[in-house]
Amino acid sequence: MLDVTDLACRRGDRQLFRSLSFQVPAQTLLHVRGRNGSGKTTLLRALCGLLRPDAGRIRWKGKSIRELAEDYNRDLLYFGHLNGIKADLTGLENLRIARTLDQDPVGDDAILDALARIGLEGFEDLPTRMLSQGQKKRVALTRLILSKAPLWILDEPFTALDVDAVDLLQQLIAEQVADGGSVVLTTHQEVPLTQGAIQRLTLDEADDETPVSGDDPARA
Amino acid sequence: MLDVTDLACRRGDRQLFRSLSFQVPAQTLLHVRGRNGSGKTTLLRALCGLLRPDAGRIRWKGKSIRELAEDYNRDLLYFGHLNGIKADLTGLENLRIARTLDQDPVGDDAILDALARIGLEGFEDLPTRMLSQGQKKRVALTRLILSKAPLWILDEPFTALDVDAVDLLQQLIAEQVADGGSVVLTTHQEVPLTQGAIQRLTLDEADDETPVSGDDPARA
Amino acid sequence: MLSVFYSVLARDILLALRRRTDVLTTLFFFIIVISLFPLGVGSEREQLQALGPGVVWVAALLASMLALERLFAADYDDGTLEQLLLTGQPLALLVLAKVLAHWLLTGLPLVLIAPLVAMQYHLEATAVWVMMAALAVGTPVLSLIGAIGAALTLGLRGGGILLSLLILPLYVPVLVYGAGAVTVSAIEIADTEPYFYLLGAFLLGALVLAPLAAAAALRISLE
Amino acid sequence: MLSVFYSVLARDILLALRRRTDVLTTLFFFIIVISLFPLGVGSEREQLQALGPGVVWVAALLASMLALERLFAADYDDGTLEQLLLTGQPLALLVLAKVLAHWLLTGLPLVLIAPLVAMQYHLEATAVWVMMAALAVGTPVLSLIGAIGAALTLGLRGGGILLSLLILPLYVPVLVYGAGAVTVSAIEIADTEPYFYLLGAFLLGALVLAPLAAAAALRISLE
Amino acid sequence: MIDFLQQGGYAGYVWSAFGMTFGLLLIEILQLRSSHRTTLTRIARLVRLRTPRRKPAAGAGQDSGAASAKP
Amino acid sequence: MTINWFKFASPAAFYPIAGRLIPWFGGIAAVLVLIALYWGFFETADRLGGSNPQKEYYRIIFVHVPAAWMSMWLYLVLAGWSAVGLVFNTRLSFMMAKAVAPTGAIFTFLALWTGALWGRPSWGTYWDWDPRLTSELLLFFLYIGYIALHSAIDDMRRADRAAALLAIVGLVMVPVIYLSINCPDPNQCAALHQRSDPGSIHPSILIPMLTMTLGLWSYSFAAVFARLRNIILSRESDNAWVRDVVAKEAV
Ligand code: HEM
Ligand SMILES: Nc1ncnc2c1ncn2[C@@H]1O[C@H](COP(=O)(O)OP(=O)(O)OP(=O)(O)O)[C@@H](O)[C@H]1O
Ligand SMILES: Nc1ncnc2c1ncn2[C@@H]1O[C@H](COP(=O)(O)OP(=O)(O)OP(=O)(O)O)[C@@H](O)[C@H]1O
Ligand SMILES: [Mg+2]
Ligand SMILES: [Mg+2]
Repeated sequence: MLDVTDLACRRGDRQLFRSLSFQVPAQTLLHVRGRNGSGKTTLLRALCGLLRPDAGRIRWKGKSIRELAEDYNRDLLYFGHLNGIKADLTGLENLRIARTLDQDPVGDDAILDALARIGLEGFEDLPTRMLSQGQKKRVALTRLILSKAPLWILDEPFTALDVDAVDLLQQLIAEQVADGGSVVLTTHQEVPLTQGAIQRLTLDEADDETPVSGDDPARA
Repeated sequence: MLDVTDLACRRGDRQLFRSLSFQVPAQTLLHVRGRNGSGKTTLLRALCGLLRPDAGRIRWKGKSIRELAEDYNRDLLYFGHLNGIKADLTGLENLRIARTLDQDPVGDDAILDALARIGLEGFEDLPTRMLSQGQKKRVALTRLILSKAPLWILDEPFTALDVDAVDLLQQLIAEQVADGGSVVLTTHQEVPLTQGAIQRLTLDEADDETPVSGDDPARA
Repeated sequence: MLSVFYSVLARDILLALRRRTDVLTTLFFFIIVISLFPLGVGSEREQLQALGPGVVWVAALLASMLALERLFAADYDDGTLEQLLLTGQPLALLVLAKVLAHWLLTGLPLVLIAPLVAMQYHLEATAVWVMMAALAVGTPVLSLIGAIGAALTLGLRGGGILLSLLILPLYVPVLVYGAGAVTVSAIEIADTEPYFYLLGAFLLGALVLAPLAAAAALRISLE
Repeated sequence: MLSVFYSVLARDILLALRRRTDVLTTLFFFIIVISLFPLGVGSEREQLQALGPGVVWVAALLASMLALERLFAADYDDGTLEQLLLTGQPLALLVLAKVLAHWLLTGLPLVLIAPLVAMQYHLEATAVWVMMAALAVGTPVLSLIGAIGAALTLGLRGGGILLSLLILPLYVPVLVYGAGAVTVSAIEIADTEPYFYLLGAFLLGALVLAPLAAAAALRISLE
Repeated sequence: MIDFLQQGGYAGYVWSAFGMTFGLLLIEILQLRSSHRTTLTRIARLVRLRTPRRKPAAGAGQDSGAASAKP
Repeated sequence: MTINWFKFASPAAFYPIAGRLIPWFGGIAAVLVLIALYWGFFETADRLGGSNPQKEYYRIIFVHVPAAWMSMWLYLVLAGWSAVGLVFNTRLSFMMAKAVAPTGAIFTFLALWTGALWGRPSWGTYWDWDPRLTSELLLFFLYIGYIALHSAIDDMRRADRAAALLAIVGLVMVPVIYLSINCPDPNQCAALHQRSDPGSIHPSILIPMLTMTLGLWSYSFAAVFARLRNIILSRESDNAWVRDVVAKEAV
């Protein structure tokens, strides 16, 4: 369970948000929304610990993520604007390494199955450099299939994907939530969820004075 | 009017499409569709002359684009997966240079107006490096507002944009078509068009033997 | 035509001034490489005098080559190069503008700083003048030839070092005559003219051919 | 822990082998830089002998530095570095693995090729052995120190040349003692020991401190 | 014979020159042969992989392929 | 030779032709090399007198000079096919250029290696910055540059064209490079000119040397064709005719 109190971030000389407090319990999806440039990516990177916020605390299972450091990272799967795959390695190799680094190696069969599920059958042996925009994204998303991390933080995971892949990804997110995990994601699309709770958080820079809107939980 | 006959392209050792023939007359939008990796980007780059197809001819106003060379480029506006803006320059500077290179310089006022229209008021003087993903895309899209090119080739222009920006872009495309221009675009979304013709072209790699499907024009 | 040439030139200079450190860094690299040698070789006056011209030229070669790596790469990464290719202008002209901007920002400073580093090697005043003149004629050739290599290695992993592999052998003539002119000037004066004729001929040849070759290379690399 | 170390090591070596030329390119860069000097300086035997150790070391410095530029940059550009930071492993360990892979691929070949290039400078057999030993101890220090610079300049435009500015001054001690050992060995034998003690001390110090510093630098650069 | 092998005391130079020459050429020949064989087997494997894969791919592709049904 | 190469410009047509030619060239090469070796070792004097006395080590000439000549000739071939490829956009020319490069690099290396081994007894040093040696070294770098660039790019078409352009740029530069190191001081260029006309060499040396050159030339044909066949196979692997070939040859 992720617990954020009084978070504030500024980039350049703009205050993006402040006094932001919310919680993401298990079995919950937090959908962060907002216009382009409202600070979604900034918030997500702060939640991962990649960016140090100006104020506020972020706690995971009751402990500050700064203190948890590597222990927090083990519980976390972050998916950013960049895919995080090596263009010179094949999809299979990329995923094999990703699993080893998470200290949870799985067999090649499991990886191949996952790649097939995401629609990359026949492309497992190509360096990812040779894949199209959307196929690269799919390779990166295969990490979601293999992951056991309880917390997923996904920054616009739907871009560049075709309709099939979008469906599959929505399904994966729903499974993660159903299995007791938490997901924080940004997207400009809607995310249907059949089980568990969707919270929405809207970052709105329009009025500078009032604190940014809080959570409005909504059962799906 | 863009006229494509018998086009064939292969990347790596896969034949992406062949015997592809279609035309894009004035006042027409061609929506290229297909799964991830079906060759949409490849086709668009070939149409721009950036990539030499394996076979087939591409003609613009009756002449081969290879022969027209720079004259064709002047009639063309291409918008690829990359934004094509310099991160170290401000939006204003970026657009000023783009206009000069197209040998059609416009005053700063016109550029500022265009930037305001696309929702970047207040951000004109920031190096684009300091903008969010979606804001960068918007800077690049401002070129569409300023452009007089009769042919637009747009590769997934809708990604990373929020709802407002998507609306605006759809409107720009509609205007271009209404004004007698042609647009070729790929996207996984639908493109409503109030005037002019939408053609759809689906690239489908499934069956290797039969030539890729032709055009199925459809009035909107 | 000229407005486009000028616009690309202005753009590249503006970009460099946005990141002023870049310009200084090439300069410092040049100075540091030159200063490293006496540390590795020892500091006997005569030996240093004999080494001076060669070392300065090799350092100029390396500095120019290092800076070249970014000549097109930055534009390639952010997609502006694609846009340049599609501008409806002769690409060779745009390349020439970019190379000129590049030389003004990295080559020219080397020429101007040369007297300072020459001091470290106890070179005579005449030798210093000859060196500056030789650098002024030679470094544009380096930039022009290098542009071809930069265009060919665009977007390749380990591009920087591959570039040097391709380009350094081609730099040899400039190195030989550039350093030769300075060495000769130290012995007997007035005989450096043939060197300058040759360097000048290289410059002319490179001015005509290199932009065309680099433009062709760019088209190939972007395919 | 060790499995992760090993996995990163294997990954980087695999990546390099995917592009086998990369490894060779560093090597050839080294050879070319060394071959350029006689062309600029002239080819008198004694002068070359005096020059040899210095040139070899400066070339090793440059080769190592150039290759270092890509040490983290490639991972940064494609987002895998972000993922490495979030792996739940001590970052310094991962850095050490990356540096080790880097040295095996770029430093070690230099050590092995050294005799060949020494020939071009007419060095004696003992001097060649001393040079190989000195390179074997010295080049890992270069890689380790360079890693800090590479981490600091990550994602900066003109990173390559800024890196050299930061790093080359730090390389000076290695250069001085490395080249010194070779020069001394040519004069009177058996006196090279102190040089090696010092180089060894540098290596130990760098092994302990550099990964920590580089890890900290990475966190800063990614913020 | 010994005389011949010694080449007037320059055996080292002469034989390493000739040895390297014909050794390298031999290596090139062997390398060309083996790469011819590996190319053949690789392509043979590719062909074999492609032909039977058609069937299962069509079958397995049914569920994922149905979603992307042709218009 | 007025063969219309365009007729054979299709890889599919050239593959079997090359296959039939290889044994011939290989056989001729073997015969010529053996003759040259026999002649060189048993039918020539052990010592050379004259203005430039040499002992047995001069026999290195029988591999050194042919290797040096082949290295230069093959670079011309490489650049030539590259130019043809760029101008006419024929796939086979690029493959030809690519096939030539490794053999050329090997001969260049051999010229350097044998030259060094000759230099030690003759000049007392393995290496000197003599213009000829230096230009041979630079030629080696050009070959390596071509190969490195080609293999650094994995899009075949881009690799072919980029490397071809590099080869042509190198060809333009070679005379300039040669001029500059052959006469580093333009004031007294003529004085430094090297004497080297084959006519001054005794026939009993010249003949095996030329025989060896022909042998290695023939060998180059065989090696280049063999490599070309491999390249054709792997590049055309999804064509029907390749499958037939594979089915036949891979028994
Ligand atoms: C461009 C490449 C080269 C060519 C065409 C070439 C050609 C020749 C020829 C024709 C000779 C016969 C003697 C003469 O005419 O002087 C010769 C001699 C010789 N070459 Fe080369 N060579 C080349 C490169 C090299 C290299 C790279 C080396 C050494 C590393 C070398 C070392 C020698 C030596 C030591 C001799 C004997 C000279 C003497 O003592 O008379 N050559 N070469
Ligand atoms: N540089 C390359 N080298 C080899 N093959 C490539 C290269 N780039 C793309 N391909 C192949 O070409 C095919 C088509 O790629 P392309 O980028 O045109 O697809 P796309 O339709 O734009 O897909 P997306 O919707 O994911 O953007 C892909 O299957 C990919 O495997
Ligand atoms: N490196 C930076 N330096 C300074 N300001 C920055 C930087 N990166 C982003 N910003 C500013 O921070 C704001 C928020 O950026 P962020 O990337 O978080 O937006 P976002 O909500 O993710 O937008 P998008 O939907 O476009 O991805 C932007 O307005 C931008 O101006
Ligand atoms: Mg964002
Ligand atoms: Mg695409």
